[in-house]
Amino acid sequence: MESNQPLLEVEHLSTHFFTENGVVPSINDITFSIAPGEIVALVGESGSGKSVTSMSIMGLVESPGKIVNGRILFNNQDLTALSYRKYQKIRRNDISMVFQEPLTALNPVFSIGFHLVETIIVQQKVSKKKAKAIAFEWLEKVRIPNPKEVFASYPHELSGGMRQRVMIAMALSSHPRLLIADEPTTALDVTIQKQILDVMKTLSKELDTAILFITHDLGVVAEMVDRVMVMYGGEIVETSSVKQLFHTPKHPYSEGLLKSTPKIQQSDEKLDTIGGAVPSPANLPTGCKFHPRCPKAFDRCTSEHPSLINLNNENQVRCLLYES
Amino acid sequence: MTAHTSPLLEIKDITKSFDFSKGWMKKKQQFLTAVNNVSLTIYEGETVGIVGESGCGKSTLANVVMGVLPPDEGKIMFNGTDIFSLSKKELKNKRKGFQMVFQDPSSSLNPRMKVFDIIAEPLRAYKMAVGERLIEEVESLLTNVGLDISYKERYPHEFSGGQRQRIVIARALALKPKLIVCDEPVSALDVSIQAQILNLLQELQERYSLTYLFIGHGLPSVHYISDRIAVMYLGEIVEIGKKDVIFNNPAHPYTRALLSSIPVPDPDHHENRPQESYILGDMPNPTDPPSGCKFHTRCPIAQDICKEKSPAPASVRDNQEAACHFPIMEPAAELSQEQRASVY
Amino acid sequence: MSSYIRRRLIQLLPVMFIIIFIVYSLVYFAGDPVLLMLPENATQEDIAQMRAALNLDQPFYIQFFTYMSNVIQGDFGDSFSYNQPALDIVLERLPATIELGIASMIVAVGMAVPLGIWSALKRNSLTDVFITGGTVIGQAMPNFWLGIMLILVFSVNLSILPVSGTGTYAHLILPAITLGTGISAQIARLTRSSMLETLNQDYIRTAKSNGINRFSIIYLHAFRNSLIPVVTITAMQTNALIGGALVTEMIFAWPGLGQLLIQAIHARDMAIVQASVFIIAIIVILMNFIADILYKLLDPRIHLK
Amino acid sequence: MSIPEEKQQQDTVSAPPRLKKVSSVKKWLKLLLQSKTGTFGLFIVIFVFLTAAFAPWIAPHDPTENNLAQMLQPPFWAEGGSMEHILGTDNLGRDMFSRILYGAQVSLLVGITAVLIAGTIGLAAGIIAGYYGGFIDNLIMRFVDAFLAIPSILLTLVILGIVGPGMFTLILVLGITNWVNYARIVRGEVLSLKERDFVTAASLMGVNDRKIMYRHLVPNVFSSFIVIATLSVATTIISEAALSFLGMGIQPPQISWGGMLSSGRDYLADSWWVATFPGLAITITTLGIIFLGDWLRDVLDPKTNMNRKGR
Repeated sequence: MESNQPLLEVEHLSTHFFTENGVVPSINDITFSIAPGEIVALVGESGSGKSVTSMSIMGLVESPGKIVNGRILFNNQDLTALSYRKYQKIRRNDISMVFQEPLTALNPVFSIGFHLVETIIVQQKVSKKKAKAIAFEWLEKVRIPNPKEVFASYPHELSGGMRQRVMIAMALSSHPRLLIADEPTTALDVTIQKQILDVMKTLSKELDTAILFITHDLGVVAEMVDRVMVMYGGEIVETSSVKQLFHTPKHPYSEGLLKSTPKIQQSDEKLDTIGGAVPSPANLPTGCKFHPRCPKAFDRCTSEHPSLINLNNENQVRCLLYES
Repeated sequence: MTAHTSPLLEIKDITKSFDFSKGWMKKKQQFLTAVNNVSLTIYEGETVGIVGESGCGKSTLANVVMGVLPPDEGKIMFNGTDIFSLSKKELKNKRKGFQMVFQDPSSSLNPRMKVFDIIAEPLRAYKMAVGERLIEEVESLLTNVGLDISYKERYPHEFSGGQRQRIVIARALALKPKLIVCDEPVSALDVSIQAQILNLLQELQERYSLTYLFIGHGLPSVHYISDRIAVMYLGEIVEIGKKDVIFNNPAHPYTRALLSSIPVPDPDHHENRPQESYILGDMPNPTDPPSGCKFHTRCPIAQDICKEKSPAPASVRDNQEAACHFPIMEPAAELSQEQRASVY
Repeated sequence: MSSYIRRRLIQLLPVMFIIIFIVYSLVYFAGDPVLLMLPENATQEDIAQMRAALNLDQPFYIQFFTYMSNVIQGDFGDSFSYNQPALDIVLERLPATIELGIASMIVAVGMAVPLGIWSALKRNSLTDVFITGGTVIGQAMPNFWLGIMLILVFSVNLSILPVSGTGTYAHLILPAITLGTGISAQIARLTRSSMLETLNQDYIRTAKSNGINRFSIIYLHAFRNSLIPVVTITAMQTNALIGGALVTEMIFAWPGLGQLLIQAIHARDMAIVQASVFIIAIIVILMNFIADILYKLLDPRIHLK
Repeated sequence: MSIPEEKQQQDTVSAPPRLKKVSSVKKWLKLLLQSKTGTFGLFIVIFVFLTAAFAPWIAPHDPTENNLAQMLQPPFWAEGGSMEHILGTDNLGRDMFSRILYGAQVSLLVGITAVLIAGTIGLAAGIIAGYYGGFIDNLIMRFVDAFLAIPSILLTLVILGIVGPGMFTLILVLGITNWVNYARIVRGEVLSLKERDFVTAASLMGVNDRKIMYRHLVPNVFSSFIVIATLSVATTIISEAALSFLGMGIQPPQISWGGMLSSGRDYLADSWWVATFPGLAITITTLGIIFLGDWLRDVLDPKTNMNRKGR
């Protein structure tokens, strides 16, 4: 954490999908970095490109998708240039992922124990017996109350929260440097969400694992992370510390998103809304991607594409309003 | 908000179980009691929110209220009439008065029908308008939910989720109902779209003096739209009251835990907030619910009696009832350190 | 599990009832068998006596229930052309058909599963195009034509395999290929699509993201899952297999049930027709039943039901 | 193909400015031309249709005319063949080419009409069973099970053996014995449609059962239905040929490919063409239909079609 060397640096990353109906530019010119041990959120609505970003980092973008531009530096090693085999090594040891829907993310015909042991064996090259011991250790670490029972269960026999704990155990058992969590609690109830977030936070600190936390829920962001990147229409429109974002959002989209989230304190007054609809990545507007919905848009926004402007060290915004 | 005059909908002691019995001649009896002895009265012009986690029976309750599922016990009185005592034809007539908005707008619209036909369908079924009148009626409904009248010639797939939900709402309004049951109407939508739909529902309520039964799991949105809130846990209403009372002074430990679990979109809040109570563990298996108070397995303040005796709903304060042997009387903010520790 | 089997067996009772009903009505409406059974110079009296003896003067439902109770006791009546109980003749021919069926299934699965997996893994490549194209042609070809063409090439022109008959394994080759090809095409296509679908699942993504190597992903995770529909469909092809066996047996003069049945239809020997249809139905039902059980065994999600 | 983001919520489709009014024929044609096999299939099917329709004008000879002087002549490229009979002649000296042209009429007529009968019965049974459920469903499904247990070609064969062969009976019997597949698949679709909220919504809005089935269920099962129906034309043509081959289908002097094949069998040793060409005609026709059906499945299947992607 002390070293200034970032763990992950994404530079000008663009991933496009070449479908039968034309090219879908899912993400465009994404640049950001994550320091060791840091928890960073990637916030956006559906179609904003946040999942494609995570899949690109994992090297799991599949045909017809393709990384068309940019570099992904992990420990100064460019991941986009790696062979499948070398990527597998990175995925085994250094980067892990937790998915949104833990039911479909686990193979229905194998038991939880099989999943854990298989993963631990390939990751740590240990004997089956040792792997089993490690598996139990991890089931306890993710606070599963009855590890023996869970170990022998099949995925469909567990509750959503339990399954997600198992996923986390599988992802963290190799002590990865980076964990990508793609909406890990969206499918869960709030009381369970709280528990899962807690487990993730505690374990990340314990293992000094950085987390890229992908979500659409601003509440979760405020609770979990130090730094936020807001995505819209396949681009990062604002990067900021959590506090700054919540107190003084710069981009009109971030501002709108914050205001349209119902809070319990405010009562009967009307919610502010962002008009219009979330654009489909296949059908993005010209100029600033947000201009059709932006209350502050002016002439230039329709044609001119804003670049990411550095406001200060930790605050960047992609908006023509902040051009000096 | 209009004064709460007369009851519009009375849910009386509703119990609904599903049979999951196994084995030869159903040797192993197994029932899932989705809704257990629930009573709730909704007055004209108000919005009652029902919150609870998945599997708490809120959607089953909505289906019973709509007359889709017959209850095992209890009555649903709409405007003083028991809807399950009506004949099929009478029920059809009565149903003009209460309609439903579903969770997933892409599943509640027939992909093969144009928007016009979708909205016109109830009007045609009740022969309420034909020809020119029908067109006018549909167009005015579209305008009312904030859609352009030219959209009527399109198919549902041409719309975004928010717009589809507007079409669903327009269809529900077509029969000029008094009550609309909203079953998680915003949970399938994007964050920035949810607010639009919540505002629309509120506007329509004022304009047509509608009554809503609003079911949701997103607590902030339920809080935003409701006047009163009922909290459900494993098929029972554990607490009900005015929304601010429920949110500021929850008396049932489950409500309290639920509230403290909501992620608050405010980073300062997390710094200042003491480590508040939240419940450990999972929801028990609903086919084998705990004895006594169903929450006792996860309750931080449970005592022996909770395992044996099921608590009856009792008034805690004005406009607040809780089903708990040991309701917490102190406002959440005033809990002493020590009490907080015990709650945890 | 055992309760599931019991429940399924009970569900089969009405199905068996309907099958017996169909089998019986066919013959009822076929008209009076008595004239066929008696010599041409029989008197009216003889006919009436015979009819009474066979219960043919009773109303339909009584005849039907008599027939059903006989069937339950394994009595399908006597075949007039063989002068033996029909069931005995049918059971005598059954092993030959089963032998052909098993050989065809081995041919079918042996070709289909590897080809299906191969084309799924090489999706959109030239290999895939060839295999997929081949399976479509296999589906389009009528098997009786394929059989004749095989005879033309291997027996008539090359003279390496016998034209027809039984006895050696060589006799089995052509009929098995004939019958297996169409079924193999179906199974190969299903294997391919099932494999492709599985490879697209979230859990494959999880396995990749955990660094599991490609071999295990394909042969442990994907194959195990895509096997479930393949096994079911394979067992359910029994119906098609027996349908195809009718024709194949005729072409290759294979002395099985199919050949017997077609001869019986031509001779209007209804007792044999009824017994064969009934036995075939039982075999198909049995195979589907086994498919069902296998399905449950392979997919742990179903255990609970 | 999958775009991960798209999976989570289906709300990304923003309403585009009114879609350009493309005539649907043009749209379909464009979709068809994108698929090579689809185009190929359509080409074959149209070709066979034209052949059948114009057989009297194209055929160089009367297909039923015996000419024992010219029996078993090989096709023109083989030794002893002539352009007079480009595909040779059969055992009665009839022109193979003309007979194959006429045979297309029977195949298509039997294939399509039998599928229409079977499809209508199956669609109705499937919708009723799926929508009403309970006892009716149970009853229909037990009939489906029973029919599934008896291979349809066997049942057809037995019935034809009893009532006697002939084209009209053949069509009717093939229609009656093949309904189960439609019923099963349509029922399955209806069961999942019933879970969709729009069906519940319609009944809450007072739409009666008949209209729910007619307006909400039929249009939504129709795409799968049309796919099975198309593919069934191919299997029905094969069944017809098989039955005629066994002597229980189309009877001479009516011409059918299956019957031609059957008579060719006896001359296999020295006149290979008599059995080869009718089989080739069947294979090519069914191949075209299967290609067309597969293409329809790809276009209409909700799984591959973004527009109708349900949850």
